[in-house]
Amino acid sequence: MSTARLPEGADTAAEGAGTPVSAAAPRELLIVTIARLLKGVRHVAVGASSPIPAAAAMLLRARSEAEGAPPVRLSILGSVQHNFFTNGSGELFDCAGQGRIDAFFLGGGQIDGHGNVNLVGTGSYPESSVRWPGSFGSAYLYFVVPRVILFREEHSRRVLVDRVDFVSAPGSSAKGIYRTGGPHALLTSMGVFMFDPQRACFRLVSMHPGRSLADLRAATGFDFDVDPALGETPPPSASELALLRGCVLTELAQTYPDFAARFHTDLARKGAADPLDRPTRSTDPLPAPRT
Amino acid sequence: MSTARLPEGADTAAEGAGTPVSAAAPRELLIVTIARLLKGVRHVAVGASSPIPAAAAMLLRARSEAEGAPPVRLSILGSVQHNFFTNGSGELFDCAGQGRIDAFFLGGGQIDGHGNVNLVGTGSYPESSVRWPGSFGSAYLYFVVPRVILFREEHSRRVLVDRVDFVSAPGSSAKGIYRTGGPHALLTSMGVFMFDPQRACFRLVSMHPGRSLADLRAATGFDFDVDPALGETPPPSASELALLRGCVLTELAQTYPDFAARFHTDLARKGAADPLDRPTRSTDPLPAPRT
Amino acid sequence: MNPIVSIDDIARAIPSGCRLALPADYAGVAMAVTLPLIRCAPRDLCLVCVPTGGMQVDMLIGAGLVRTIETSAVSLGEAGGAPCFNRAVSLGAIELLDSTCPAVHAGLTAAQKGAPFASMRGLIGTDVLKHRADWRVIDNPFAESPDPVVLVPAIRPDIALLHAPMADREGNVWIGRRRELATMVYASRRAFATVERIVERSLLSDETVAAGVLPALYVEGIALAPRGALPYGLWGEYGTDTAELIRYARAARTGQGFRAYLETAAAECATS
Amino acid sequence: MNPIVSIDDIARAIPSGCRLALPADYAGVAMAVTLPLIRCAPRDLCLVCVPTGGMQVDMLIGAGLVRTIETSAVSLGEAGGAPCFNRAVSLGAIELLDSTCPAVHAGLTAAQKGAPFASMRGLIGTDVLKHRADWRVIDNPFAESPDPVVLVPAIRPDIALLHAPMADREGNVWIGRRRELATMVYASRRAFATVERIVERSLLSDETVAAGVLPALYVEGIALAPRGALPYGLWGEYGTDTAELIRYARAARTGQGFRAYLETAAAECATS
Repeated sequence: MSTARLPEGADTAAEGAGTPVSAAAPRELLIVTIARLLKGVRHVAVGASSPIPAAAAMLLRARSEAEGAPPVRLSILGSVQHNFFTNGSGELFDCAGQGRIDAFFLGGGQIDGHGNVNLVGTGSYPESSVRWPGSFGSAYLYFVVPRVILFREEHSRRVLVDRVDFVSAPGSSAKGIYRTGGPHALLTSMGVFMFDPQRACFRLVSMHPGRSLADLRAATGFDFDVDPALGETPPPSASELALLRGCVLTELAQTYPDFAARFHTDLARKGAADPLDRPTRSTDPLPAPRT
Repeated sequence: MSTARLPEGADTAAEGAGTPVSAAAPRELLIVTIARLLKGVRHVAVGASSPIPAAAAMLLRARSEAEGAPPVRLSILGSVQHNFFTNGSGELFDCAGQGRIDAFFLGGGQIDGHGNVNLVGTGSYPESSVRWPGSFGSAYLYFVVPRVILFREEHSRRVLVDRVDFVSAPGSSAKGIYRTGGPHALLTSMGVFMFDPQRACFRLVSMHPGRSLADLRAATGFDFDVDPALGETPPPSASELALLRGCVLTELAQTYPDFAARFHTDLARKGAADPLDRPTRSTDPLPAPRT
Repeated sequence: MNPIVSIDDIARAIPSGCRLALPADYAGVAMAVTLPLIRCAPRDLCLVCVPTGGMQVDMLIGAGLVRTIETSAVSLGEAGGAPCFNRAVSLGAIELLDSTCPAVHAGLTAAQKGAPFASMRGLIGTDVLKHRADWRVIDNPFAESPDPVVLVPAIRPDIALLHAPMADREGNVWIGRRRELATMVYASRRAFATVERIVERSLLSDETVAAGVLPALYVEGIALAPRGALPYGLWGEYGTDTAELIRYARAARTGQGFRAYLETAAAECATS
Repeated sequence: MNPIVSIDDIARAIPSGCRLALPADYAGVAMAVTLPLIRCAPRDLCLVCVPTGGMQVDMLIGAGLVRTIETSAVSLGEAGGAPCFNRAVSLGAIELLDSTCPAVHAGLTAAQKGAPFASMRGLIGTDVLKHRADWRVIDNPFAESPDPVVLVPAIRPDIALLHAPMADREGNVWIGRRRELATMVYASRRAFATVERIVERSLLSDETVAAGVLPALYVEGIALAPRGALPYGLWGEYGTDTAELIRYARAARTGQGFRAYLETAAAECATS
């Protein structure tokens, strides 16, 4: 896992050349990048308010189906369409504890260089200066889901800190602590980091188009390794974009109608301001597990 | 509890004198006696193969209803009509652990003078010389149901032993052991004993018609105290018999059709041989919790 | 005994100092009881959120009824942070028992089973654990090498309060797939429910329906409260009124705004 | 992937040494798999009865397939004791893990929750506990005075096998109120079910039905087996054939009788 690289798209842009598609929007890059990070998983769980991870999982599933690969199961908490659970809101955690969930997403009001996540608040505890909702299921899921993807669009020193003020969930654990899961990668609006559980630190493996290493260092509050093969985050292939803008968007609209509508609008007015840079409310460290 | 006496019927035989009823059969005496032992309980659970305790609980409920007393809830395991559980066979035990079950019944291949119950087998363990089904839920329920009534029709030195060969459930526990329940009384075809949890022994409080203290001592493998007020087990009152042979028997037939039919037959040929003395199969220490 | 009572009866049944279990925003919140409860004004409530809290919790905190809160999170979801909760936290006005969802479920399940505690993986090394003096870490007695494991004590609320689609006249409540409500109620000493409708036929008379029923055995009182979860939604019945949540979130940014919201809501309630 | 398989596929999926969870006689026993499984003849099965065993367990023991059995009881109910079980016990031919119903449920629930163990009241002072070297007694770390409490390790069967009224083509199985089947399956690594019928519409498409569904997520293969629980009954479908249980009980009193019963049953099975 320590030598894991961001997998590139299995197909290339040339492959789908017959289908004329417009250039990828930043949000599409995020979705496609997450789908690649999920490659090989069989069961992904996604929070109720996490349309981008959900879209990525749907894309992964659509690709697997198209390739005849083993099916990917997607559980979207709070969805009716994608809710395979019948035992209340505890079932997600039970299922994860049984080893039946391969991937999950966590956000975080703060994420530090050791992969620690803070969903509780800043400053002292309990009288936090800024209080966020709380740890949700992170203090458990981070330990038992093999591939937790940290996803936070805002890439700033406010979010990516040297040390979190409160550890909702630690990035790594001492030897002898029961742990079958943990952080796999960190994806932001600027780039992709892979997590090295042995050394408990991040390694920058790719930057999104237009970002420089200097930009990333300036916006990151923690030290990180740089992959020798650091390059640009591979863009979506034509076939990925076709699936995403086609059946995935249709499917997404059933669960996240507002998000899908905005997505459509953004596609219509290509070249609009990068939507990834919108500030995120400090009280809402989504995507967090909303269960 | 140590001074508990077998409660007598609240009404007397004279009370229902207007209703001509035939003399009580031995089985009716058992049912009525159990109903009296249950007086005041709000929720009784009864095993699937325990028609006599079920009839007693139905009688208690019918009386409570007639008297406008608080309702009595009866859960018959395995019944559809009387099954208020919707969470599988574990719910009975959960419910008992929550303190929501006031009374339950246990049989036992062996019962000893300290209230210990053996549902597993005789001789050494694990290679029992006679093996019974197993402890069922007794190793838990005996600890958490306040009023467990030991009910075994066979009254012999084979069943009522000095020391059980295997303790499925102990009659009493050392101080400091969590215990909110335990044996309340022991009812057989010969008489009624109350259990003294402080002294962990039985006290004979009444003998069924035609039984002498010498009979009981001869048939009992353990020492027991004798209540100063030892007398005959109070016979069913006319009103009890009327309820029992009326609405209770009708209700009973829905869950235990075979038993109710035999009951009817026995009523028809009054004065037949005492059905309480039929030998019980050694492999079937019913009524045990069948869950 | 007739289990059908009024909403006010339920509110009055919740005493000061009560350890009160409340469902998450998606799981059937008895919102209709919130204003009557604030009117009754019990003090020192100890809330148990199953496993998270929302507007109801925020309102009870805003009204000054809450002493402690055990929860995995409190938020208004799409409408943002919970303003009264956040204010109370920063002022130190409530005692926080910050938890994590499966620990709440584990504690309730232990109570359901009459067990003193549950063991649970995860948590080691978190500040969640660090601040829970009421939890314990032991060395797993089944492991051959050192293996620290967290023990969470049984959570035994005094009262559970929920909203569900329907109940029958015997007191059975249909909760469908929302089985965390059953766990919450099993674990609690008493339970009250508001429902969209009361049906005449026993919900246990049909095996298909029965599978989703919380039996009357556990439920002390049921009140009719059509659309009683609003502004939250109720599965299969109606959606969340997000606009109202946002309206609340804005109003409750200040204590004064919160009180004005309450007064308006109470007035609307009185005239409707 | 198509989850619909044959009864023989299920029998073949159960390997030697498998820790196999089986439901109690009233809860949906996949009797139709019993003869095919005996034909496949895996060895050293470690049975987990949830929480008691009956004819299926007795037959597997009689056929010599069983090494250990964890159970609260084994009996044929109204038909009396379980003859092959009793014989094997007296010969010391199987290893006994005598339990009590709620301990089986507690162990399975711990596995369901990914917890290493469950705490449980009762048991102290019983010979059940005395003979369970795999259980532990600790002093309750939450109590102020000495308070011994039993810890039961998680029970994690390799395979769970059950019979249910229906399944859909996605692999969802309807179990209704028999939720111990869900716990059994959650706790197990793999699960197979036989069913009375396969329905075309997704069982999750209707919320009322969905409340009683064991999701496809947990179920690896489903085989059609109408009246597949016989001679046991299936709730809402058919009753127990007690006469057949009694016929079996009589036949199996001797090893020879048991083998003759098996041969006759196999022959009947082949011609039907």
